Amino acid sequence: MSEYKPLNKKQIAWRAAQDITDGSIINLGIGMPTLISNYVNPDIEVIYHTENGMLGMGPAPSKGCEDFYLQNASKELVTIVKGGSFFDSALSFSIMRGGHLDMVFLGSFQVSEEGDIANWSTGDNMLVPSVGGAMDLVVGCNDVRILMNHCTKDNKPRILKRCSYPLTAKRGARRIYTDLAVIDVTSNGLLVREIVECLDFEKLQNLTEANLILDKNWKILKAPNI
Amino acid sequence: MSEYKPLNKKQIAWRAAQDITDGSIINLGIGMPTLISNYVNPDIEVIYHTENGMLGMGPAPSKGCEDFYLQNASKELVTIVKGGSFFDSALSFSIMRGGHLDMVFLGSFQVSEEGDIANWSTGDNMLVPSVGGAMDLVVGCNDVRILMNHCTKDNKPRILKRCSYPLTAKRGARRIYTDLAVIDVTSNGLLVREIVECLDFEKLQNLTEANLILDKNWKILKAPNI
Amino acid sequence: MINKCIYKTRDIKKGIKSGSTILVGGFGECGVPLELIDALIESDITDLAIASNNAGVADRGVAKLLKAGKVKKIIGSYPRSIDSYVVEELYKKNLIKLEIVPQGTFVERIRAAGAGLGGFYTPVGVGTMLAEGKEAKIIDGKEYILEKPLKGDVALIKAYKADRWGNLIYKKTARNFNPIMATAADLVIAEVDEIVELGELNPEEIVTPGVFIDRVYQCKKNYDDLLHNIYVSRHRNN
Amino acid sequence: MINKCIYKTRDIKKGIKSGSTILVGGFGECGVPLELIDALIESDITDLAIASNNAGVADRGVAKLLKAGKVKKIIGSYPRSIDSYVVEELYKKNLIKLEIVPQGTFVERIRAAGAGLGGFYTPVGVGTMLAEGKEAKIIDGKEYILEKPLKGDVALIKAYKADRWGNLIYKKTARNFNPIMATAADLVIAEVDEIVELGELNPEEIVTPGVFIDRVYQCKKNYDDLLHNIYVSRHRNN
Repeated sequence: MSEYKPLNKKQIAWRAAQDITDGSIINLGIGMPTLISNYVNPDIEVIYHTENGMLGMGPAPSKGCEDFYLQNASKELVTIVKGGSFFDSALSFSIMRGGHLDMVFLGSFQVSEEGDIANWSTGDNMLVPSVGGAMDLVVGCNDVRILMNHCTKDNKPRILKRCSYPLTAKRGARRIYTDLAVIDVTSNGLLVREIVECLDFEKLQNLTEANLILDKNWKILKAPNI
Repeated sequence: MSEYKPLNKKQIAWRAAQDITDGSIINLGIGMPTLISNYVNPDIEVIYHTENGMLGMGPAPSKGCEDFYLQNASKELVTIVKGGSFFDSALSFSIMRGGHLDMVFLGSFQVSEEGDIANWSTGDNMLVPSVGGAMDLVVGCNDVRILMNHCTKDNKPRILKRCSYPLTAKRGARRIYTDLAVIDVTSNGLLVREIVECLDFEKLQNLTEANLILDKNWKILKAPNI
Repeated sequence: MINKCIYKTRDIKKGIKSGSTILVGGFGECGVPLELIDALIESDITDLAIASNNAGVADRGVAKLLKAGKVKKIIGSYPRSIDSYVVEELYKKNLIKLEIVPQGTFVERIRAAGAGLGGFYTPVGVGTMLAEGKEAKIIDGKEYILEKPLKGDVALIKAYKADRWGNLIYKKTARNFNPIMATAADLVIAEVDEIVELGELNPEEIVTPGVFIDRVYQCKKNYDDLLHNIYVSRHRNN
Repeated sequence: MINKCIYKTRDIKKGIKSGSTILVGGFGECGVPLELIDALIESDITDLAIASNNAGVADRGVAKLLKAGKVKKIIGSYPRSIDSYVVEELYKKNLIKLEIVPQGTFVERIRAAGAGLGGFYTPVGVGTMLAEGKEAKIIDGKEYILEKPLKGDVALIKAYKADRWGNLIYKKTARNFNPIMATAADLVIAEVDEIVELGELNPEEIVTPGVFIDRVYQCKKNYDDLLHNIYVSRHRNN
């Protein structure tokens, strides 16, 4: 039996992008999620929200078209597409907290089997605490999806019975995309929908602290070479 | 001793207008207060707020310049002056409740000796109850001034120990302009600043249920013939 | 492709159920979605709770809906008007429930629903009969009452221009409650004077981003001229 | 006549006292009133509580104020940045207090202060360490925490254009917290790129009506070009 091959960050983002439907209004968190927009079906129309006050965020500007006044929540230069709009932070967070986003994709340190998310702090007291809009994003949206490696660099599980890091929100996550699997958070527990080729369920469970359930219609998790 | 002469509505409005200073941001309630703008010193700049969503409300439009889309809170056609702006009702009431108006002039049925205002309901159960922005206007502003006749049509006092009609707000009024007097609501009680000519303090007290105090520097209440 | 524009009048009522709470925009008669109201009247939807600052004038707007027997409850601040005989008759005959809310509280409750808040403390109404039955709280020495969010199943709003994403701008004092109601219902339908191409509305000037809007319907009747004439002749007679 | 424009840099600091709570606009480095901050640094005003979403980058903006030793406390959501060495050093040496608030709660608390509300219930933070010490309440079956208004003695904001009444419009994503902070302080000073004639700003497009603004100061330095160059070169190197 050959060795399984984890997805790289781009492939995880690609897989997440496949779940986005036409007309969706989406917020992409800092880190891996920002890669998602590169892989969305070009035939559909998706509206990106950035919490510093814009809907209709477009791709990074080409050389010569950069504008300091067009930034996203990661403080990167971006563009605005036709139909986009600017607004203040109160309205921007009303959009988030009020449930007006269709999908939110976030990175995370840890997720619990009940969908609790810990993505803003490792509890390191030497770091200046900074939460930003992480909690607002998770609380408002009914369809929060997490992108992260299945394990830490030293191979400790990130999908846990209970998060050990400070929580961002309880019961926030609906789906988790990792380098090894696609897992849904359901009322019955964590349901594994897809696993990378050559990785069996028992091995995946060994890499996961929380209990997993294998969906009877589970599939191979595939992504193009990117 | 000759008979005293009560002020008419225009004269009460004129007297109130004399207290408006340059640069004030003002809301004029329905009824007598709307007359005030006719008598404001033309050499000063005053900004009028209307709670349906405009600052910089101007006078009634001249013939041919009427615009259905330019209305005040009394649903009358108005104009907008240079520097005016439109906004939604949430911001409009934030302006009021948040204390951003300098002065509010309102009509009232009754005022109590502590400055309680009753100006939205006579308690008549056959009338459809309607409060509008009356409570918001009184609560937000530190300088609410009441314009009303000193007594009802059948000569009952309107300045009472306690209002008998449903309250708009407690301790709302700062100054009362009537057809007979100008009275300040102070922590010591109702201080009479001005009385119309030929009306003595005792007679004024007889027309008032609440206790009055005569200011030692009281003046004759005068207004031009209008 | 996103296209929120609907062109058929019969598509307005889709998904609206009897018994719904419906937010209806407008202050007095300015900024009221009259053609969306007509669509409700012509439907078999009934038993509605209408949240609207006013209750219509003469036979127009919300008054027309009341007269058609569609409304069981009005939530608003000022149902009375210079000619509000419809609501007055229903009220005297006890055929309608009224929930009277100070105007600023009314709009703030709607905003709270749209902003995902559970409620807020306001000083407005304290010590009055409109505070009866409401939780009171002293915060930093000042008395407040707790007000809860007011969410619509549906919001019917009026705007000036829209694009196919549902981005909206408004006209003068017809803005009023409309942008706030746009945020606070499961189904939000905007009646507009004009639909423009995507990109034609300046991103700095858009008041309601399309994210809040489900359907956009362009006016077909000429209610504006009718109202203009009524208001101008009243103005000239005063 | 109303004229809120001030022309002398020394007039910025008038009436600002040591120990004040100051709201400072901007998200990251976009929409920060850098010249107003400079005026504080050059003054003898100190011991400030600064409410600002971020805490400056490198030696710029709020970081410059921190470095000058003027700040005892930061209230915000994300003081860390790609180069926030100033706040990091102060934090490690325990020379500054930090109050960390979720970003939406931060702006909503400021809005509540400007809107005259006593507080609001939000679901954000429930079940997390940021809810510790805050009153919880179940409303309609859902858990919320009570958040109190955040009012400034002073607000320093950045806008694009102003007129002499203090009406303001903003530029793109530099709008962010500025219009909300404009409503929520006893003294509000706006730094703007350009002062225009009264009547030049379209009444439909004014974002902040002048009623909220006390002083308008037109930029004299060219911080914009500096920032543009920094951000463009970083962008091109990524």
